[in-house]
Amino acid sequence: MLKKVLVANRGEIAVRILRACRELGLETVAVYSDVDRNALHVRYANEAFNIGPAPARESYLRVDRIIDVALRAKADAIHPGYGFLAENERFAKACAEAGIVFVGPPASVIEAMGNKIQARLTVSKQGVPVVPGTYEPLRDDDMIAQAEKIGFPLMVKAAAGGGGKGMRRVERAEELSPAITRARSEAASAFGDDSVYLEKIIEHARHIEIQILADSKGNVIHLGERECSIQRRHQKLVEESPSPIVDKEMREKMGKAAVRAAEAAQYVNAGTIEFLVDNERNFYFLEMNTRLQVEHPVTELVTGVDIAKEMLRVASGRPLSVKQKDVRLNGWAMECRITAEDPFNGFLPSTGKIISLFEPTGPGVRVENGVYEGFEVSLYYDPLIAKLCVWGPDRPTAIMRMKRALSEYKILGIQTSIPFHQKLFESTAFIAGHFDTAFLDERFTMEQGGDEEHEKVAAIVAALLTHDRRQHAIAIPPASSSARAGWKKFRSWESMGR
Amino acid sequence: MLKKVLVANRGEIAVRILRACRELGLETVAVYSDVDRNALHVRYANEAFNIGPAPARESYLRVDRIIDVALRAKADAIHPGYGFLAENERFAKACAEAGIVFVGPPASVIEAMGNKIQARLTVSKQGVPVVPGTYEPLRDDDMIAQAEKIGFPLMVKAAAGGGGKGMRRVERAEELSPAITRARSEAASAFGDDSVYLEKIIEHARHIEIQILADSKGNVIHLGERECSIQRRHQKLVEESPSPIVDKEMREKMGKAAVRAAEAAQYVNAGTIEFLVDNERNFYFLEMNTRLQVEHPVTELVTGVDIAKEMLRVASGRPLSVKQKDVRLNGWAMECRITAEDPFNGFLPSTGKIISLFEPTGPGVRVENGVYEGFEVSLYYDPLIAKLCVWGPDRPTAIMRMKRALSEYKILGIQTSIPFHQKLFESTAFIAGHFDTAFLDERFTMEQGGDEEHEKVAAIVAALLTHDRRQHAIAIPPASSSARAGWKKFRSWESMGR
Amino acid sequence: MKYTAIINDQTYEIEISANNSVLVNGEPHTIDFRSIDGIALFSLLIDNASWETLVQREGDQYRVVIDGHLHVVDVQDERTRKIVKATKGAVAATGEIAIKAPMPGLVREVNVNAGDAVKARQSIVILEAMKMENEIRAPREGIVKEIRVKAGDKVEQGQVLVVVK
Amino acid sequence: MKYTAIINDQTYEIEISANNSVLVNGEPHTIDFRSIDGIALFSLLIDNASWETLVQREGDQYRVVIDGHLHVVDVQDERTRKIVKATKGAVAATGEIAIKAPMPGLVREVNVNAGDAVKARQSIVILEAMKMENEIRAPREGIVKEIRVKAGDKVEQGQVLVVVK
Repeated sequence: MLKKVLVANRGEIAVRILRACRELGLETVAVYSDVDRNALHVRYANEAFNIGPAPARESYLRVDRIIDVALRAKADAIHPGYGFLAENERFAKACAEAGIVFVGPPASVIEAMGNKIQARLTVSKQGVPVVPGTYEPLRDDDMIAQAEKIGFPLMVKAAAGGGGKGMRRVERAEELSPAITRARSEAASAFGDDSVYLEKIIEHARHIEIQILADSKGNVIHLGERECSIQRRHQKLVEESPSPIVDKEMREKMGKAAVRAAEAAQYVNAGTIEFLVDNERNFYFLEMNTRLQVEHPVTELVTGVDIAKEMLRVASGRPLSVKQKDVRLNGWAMECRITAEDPFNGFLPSTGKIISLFEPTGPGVRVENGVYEGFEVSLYYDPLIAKLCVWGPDRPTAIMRMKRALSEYKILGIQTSIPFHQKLFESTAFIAGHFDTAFLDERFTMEQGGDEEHEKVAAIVAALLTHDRRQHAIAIPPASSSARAGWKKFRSWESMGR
Repeated sequence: MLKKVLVANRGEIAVRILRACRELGLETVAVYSDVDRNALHVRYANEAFNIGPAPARESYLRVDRIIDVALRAKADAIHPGYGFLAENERFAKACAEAGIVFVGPPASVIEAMGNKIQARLTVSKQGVPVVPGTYEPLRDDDMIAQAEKIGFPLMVKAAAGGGGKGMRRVERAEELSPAITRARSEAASAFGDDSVYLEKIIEHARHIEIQILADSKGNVIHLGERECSIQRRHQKLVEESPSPIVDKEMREKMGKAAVRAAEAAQYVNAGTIEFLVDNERNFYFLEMNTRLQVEHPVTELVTGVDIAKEMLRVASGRPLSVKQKDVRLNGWAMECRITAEDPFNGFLPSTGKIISLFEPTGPGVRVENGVYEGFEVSLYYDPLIAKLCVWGPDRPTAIMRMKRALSEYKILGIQTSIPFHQKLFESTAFIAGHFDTAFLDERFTMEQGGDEEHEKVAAIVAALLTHDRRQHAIAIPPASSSARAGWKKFRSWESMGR
Repeated sequence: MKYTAIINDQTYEIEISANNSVLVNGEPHTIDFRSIDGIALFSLLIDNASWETLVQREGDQYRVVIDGHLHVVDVQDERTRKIVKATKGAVAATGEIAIKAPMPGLVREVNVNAGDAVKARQSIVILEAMKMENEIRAPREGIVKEIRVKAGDKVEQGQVLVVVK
Repeated sequence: MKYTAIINDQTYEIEISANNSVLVNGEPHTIDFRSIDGIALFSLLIDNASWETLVQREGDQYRVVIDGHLHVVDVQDERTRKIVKATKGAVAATGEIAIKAPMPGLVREVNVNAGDAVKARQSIVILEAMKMENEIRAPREGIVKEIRVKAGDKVEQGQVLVVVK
C-alpha cells in the first residue's frame, strides 16, 4: 500500500490531488519553483521541496530533480497531474527505475498512446474510426506533400501535444510551412518534443470524450462522456457531462469503443479517449490522454466516482472500487475554466497579484482552486487558476446554478475569463445545446456593456468615486482601514534582512 | 407563479434562500437592520430595505415593517428562513391578510404544530409515541405540582422554542422554580412568548429527525432521517444523514410516523418531525419544526432534492417535484455548524471583524456561508456564521473529507467552533458512531495542545515572531504591504462627511 | 458637484449632493454607497435596488463590472471638461506607430530588421506568455523605424517593441 | 538571538541565526518562514516539513493554532527573563475578586446588592449575548464590595461587573 505521495505539479490540480491524498490518509510531498514558495500546494502538503527557478524547464519539467526529491523524502509514489511530465514516458520510466510508483499507466503505454501518431494506428487496428491525417512522424517537406492528399483545411498538431498547445489550423497550402515551424517551436517549448502531424478538419464537429478507468487486474470501465466543444482556439473553456447530443445508445457505443481502445493498449489507470463527432453523430477517435483530465470533475459529479482516488487505488495495485454495471449518470454537471485572461481583450494573459478573492459556494457548487487572496499570478505557467463546477438534477438547473455561481465569483487584481462565461451562459445557442467546436471562434462575440440600467449604475459609481477622489485628493489613508494595517506589523521572514 | 420573493432573515440562511430564488429566476428583496447594511444577504438580493436598529425586536422581528416592505417592493411571497418569524403564526396571518404568500405552512398549522404543547397532543392522537411531560400551558405552581408525577431529571422548554433556546435541564425539585423563571425570560426575549412546558428526560437518547415535504394537493413524503445527537447544551453542532443507527426498516417506520403526524396536522410545505430515540431504538415524538431546518443541507446532499426550491414550488401552488418511491439516500452527508464561539473558552460568543477568511472547497464540499472577509460579527444575532457540509459515498469517506475541509477552513479575527469540530472528528466514539445527546456534555473535553511536534512548531513560530518584533520595534509598516494600502484610497461613501 | 460620465457615447449628467441624493440627468435618486473590501468591491443601493460593482480606475477612466458586464466610464467634472475642450485638436496624429506588448512576456523572436518594409498583419515579434507563443503583427504596412527589444528580453505590458512609420 | 518559549510548562530554548537556521534545544533546523496574508497566517518550512499556522499575539504571549490545535506560547528573551526573575513575588494576591464580563453583552439583571454575602456559584449577574442569557456566578463565597453595572448596560469583554471581597 502507498504511504507517501509526491505530487509533481502545481496549481489547482496539485491541490486536487493533495486533497485526495489527505482524504485517504496518505502523507504528501509538494515540489515548487522559486516563484511558487507561497503557492497553495506548498502550504497544503506535509512536505515541500524547492526544485529550481520559475521556468518550467528548470523546475517542474526537471525529471532528475523530482526523482531526487521523491527519494530524499521517501515518497513511494508520484502523481504527475496533467501537463508538465504527466504524459512523458521518460519520466514514468525514471520513476520505475527509481523504484517509485508512477500514478498513471506504464511508460510503454504512455509511449504507445501518448504519441498521438502511434495512438491513431493502434486504435484504428481495433476498428475504431479515426480522423484522417498522417500516421507517422514526417519531415516538413514530406508532410507538405501529404497535405495535398488529406486536403485543406487541416490541423498541424504536436505528436506530444494536448490542451490545445502546439496546434495550428491551416486553411491553404501556402500557410502550411510556417504553421509547421510555429507548431514545432511551441511543441518543443511546451513538451520538449517537436514532432508534429496533420489531421483533416471535420467541420462543425463536436468534441466529446469518454473517461475510462482500468486496473492492473484487467478490469476496464468507462464513466460516460464529457461534452467539450466549447473551445476557443482549441482551448477548452467549458465542459459538461452528459453531452446534450448523446443518448443512452450512443453513450454505450462510444463507451464500448473507448474500452476497446484502452484494452488494445493494455491500458492501466485513468485515461480519456477523445472523439470528434460530426453532424450525423458519427464519432472519430482523435487522441487518447493518458492522465487525469482537467475536466474530470464533471464526471465525478454525475457518477459519484472519485477519479483521483481511483487512480491512487489502482496505482497501489488494488482493483477498481466500481463496476461498469454500477456506473450511472445522475443529473448534470458543468465546469467553467477560470483563467487569468482578459476576455474583453482577446483573452490576453493577465498577470499580477490577486488583491481580493470571493469564491462561490452553496448548493451544488464545487470550486477546484489553485490560488488565494494575495497570490501572485505569474506569466510562467498555464493561465488556468481555478475551475468552477456545478451539479444539478438536469441541464437547465445546472445552467441556472452556474449563472448564480459565476455572479458570486469575484477576483480582483487580474483579469479573468469569468465575464466570458457569463456571456456564454446567456447565449441562446449554448442554452439550447446547439454548438460545436467552431461555435466560440465563429459565432460568439464578447462585446461590452449593453444593458441601459447597468450603464446608469456604472455611471453613478464612477461619478461617486471621482467625487470621492476630488474631495480627498490629499487625505491620509482613512482611519477605518488602519485596523487592518495595524495587523500588518508582523512582517514576513523573507523581508527580515537575512 | 411567484415573481418576487422577500427573504425575512439574515446570515447564511438568507443567502441560502436568495441563492435558490436566483437559480429559479425569481427577483429577490432583502431586509436588514442598521448593523447589517453591508451583510452578504443585502449585497446578494436585487433590492434591500432597512427595517430598523440592530436588536432583532426592533428589526427582524417587526412584522409590521416587513409586511410594509413587501407591499412597497411588490413582493408576492415572503420566505422566513428559520428563527425570527419563521414559526410565528401571527406573521403568517399578517402575510395572508396582506395578500402575500407565506413560504411555509398556513398560520393555523403553525399554531397547531408550532406550539409544542399542542403539537404533542395532536400527534399522540395519531398513535405516535411522545415524550412524557405536560400537555397544556400551566402556571408556575401547577407546573411544579406536575413535575413530581413526571419525575426528575426533566426539561423546562419554551412552547414557542427551538434551537435549544428557552430550555433548562432540571435535576432536582428545588431547581425547578428558578429554571422556569429563567426559561420564561429567555423565551420572551427570543420568541415574544413566555409559555413553557415540562418534558421527561430520556437518558442517553439520540436526537433523530425526519424531513417531510407536503404540497397543497395532499401529497406528503419524507426524505429520510437526520442524526442530530451531537449537541452541546441542546445546541446542535453536527448533523448527518443517514444516522449510523437507523437501518432501512427503522427509517421506514419513522418516516411513516412522521408522514402520519404531518397529515394529521394537514401540513403543507417543508417540515421536520424530531424524535428522541432510546437505547432500544424506540422513538418518541419530541416536536415538529414547521420551517426550513438549519441542517437541511445534509438531506439535500443524500437525496438530491433541493428543499429550499421545493418550498418555493409548493408555495406557488405546484405539486412536489419528487415522489416517495423516487427518494433514495445516496451516500453519506455531514454538517458542522461554524459558530462565532470560543471552544477553548466554554463556547463564549466571540464578536469582531473577520480579518481574514479562507473557506474550504473542492470535491464533495459545500459551504453555506453568511459572512465574508471584512464583515463585523456583532453580538446581536445567533452566533451561527456558516455551515460546512460534505458528501461522500460512505461515512468513513465523509469523515475523512470533513477533516480535510476543516483543516482548510481559516477564519481570523474571531474565535470559531472549528477547533471543536476538529477534536470531535478525531474522537474514536464519534468515528465509531457511538454517541447520544449527552455525549458532548458528559464525555468530551476540549483540552489544549498535546502533540509534541505541534508544540515544537508553535514554539518556533512564536520565537520567530518575537524576534521579528524585537528587530523592528520602531519600524514603519513594511514596503511590501503598501501595495494593498495604496488601493485603499477609495473611501467608503459613508465616511465622506455627509 | 456636477460630473459628466460617458459610456459608449452615452452621456450621463450626475449631480452629487451631500444628503445621499444624486440627480442623474435631472432625475433624483437616493443612494447608499459602501466599500465592501476597502479595495474595489462596492455595494450601491439606488432607491433600494441593490448593485454590487467591481471597479478599476485608470486616471479618470473607470472599468466598472456589473453582473459580469464591463462598462468603461469616462468621468469629467465641469472644470476638466472645459480644459479638455480648450486643448482639443492640439494632439495631432503622427505617422509613426509604436507596436507595444499587449501583455507581459518573454520575447522569443524578432522577425524584422530596422529598415524592413512590412505588410499589414505581417508577424513582427513572437512573444511567449503563459506557455503560448503569441504573434504580434503589424497593424498596417510601413517601414520598420526602430527595434527596441531582442530575443530573450522580458517585457512589460505596454512596453514598445518596434516602431513602424 | 536566544529566546525561551514555554508551552504547558515545557520549555524550548530557541536560538535564531541570520542564515535561515535555528537551534531548538541545541538541535539545528533549516527554516523558511513566510507571511501568507500579511496578518496572522504563516507558512513555515522546517527542514522541508510544511506547517501552516494561525497566530494571535497578546504581549509576549502567542496563541498558535496548528491543524486546529491551540498552543499558548509564552516567549521571553534573555533580558526580559532576568527582569521577570528579579521582580517575581512582588505582585501579591489580594483578597478581592473582580468579576468580569467573559464576553461583550447586555446586562439583563444584577442579582446582588452591595454588602450582600454571596455563596460560591451564586448567580450575580445575567448577561445577554447572542440571544442567550448567561448567568455569571460568584467564583467563591464573599461579600459584595462594589457593583459597577446596572441592568441595561452594554459591557465589553473583561469589563468589571462586580467586586467581591
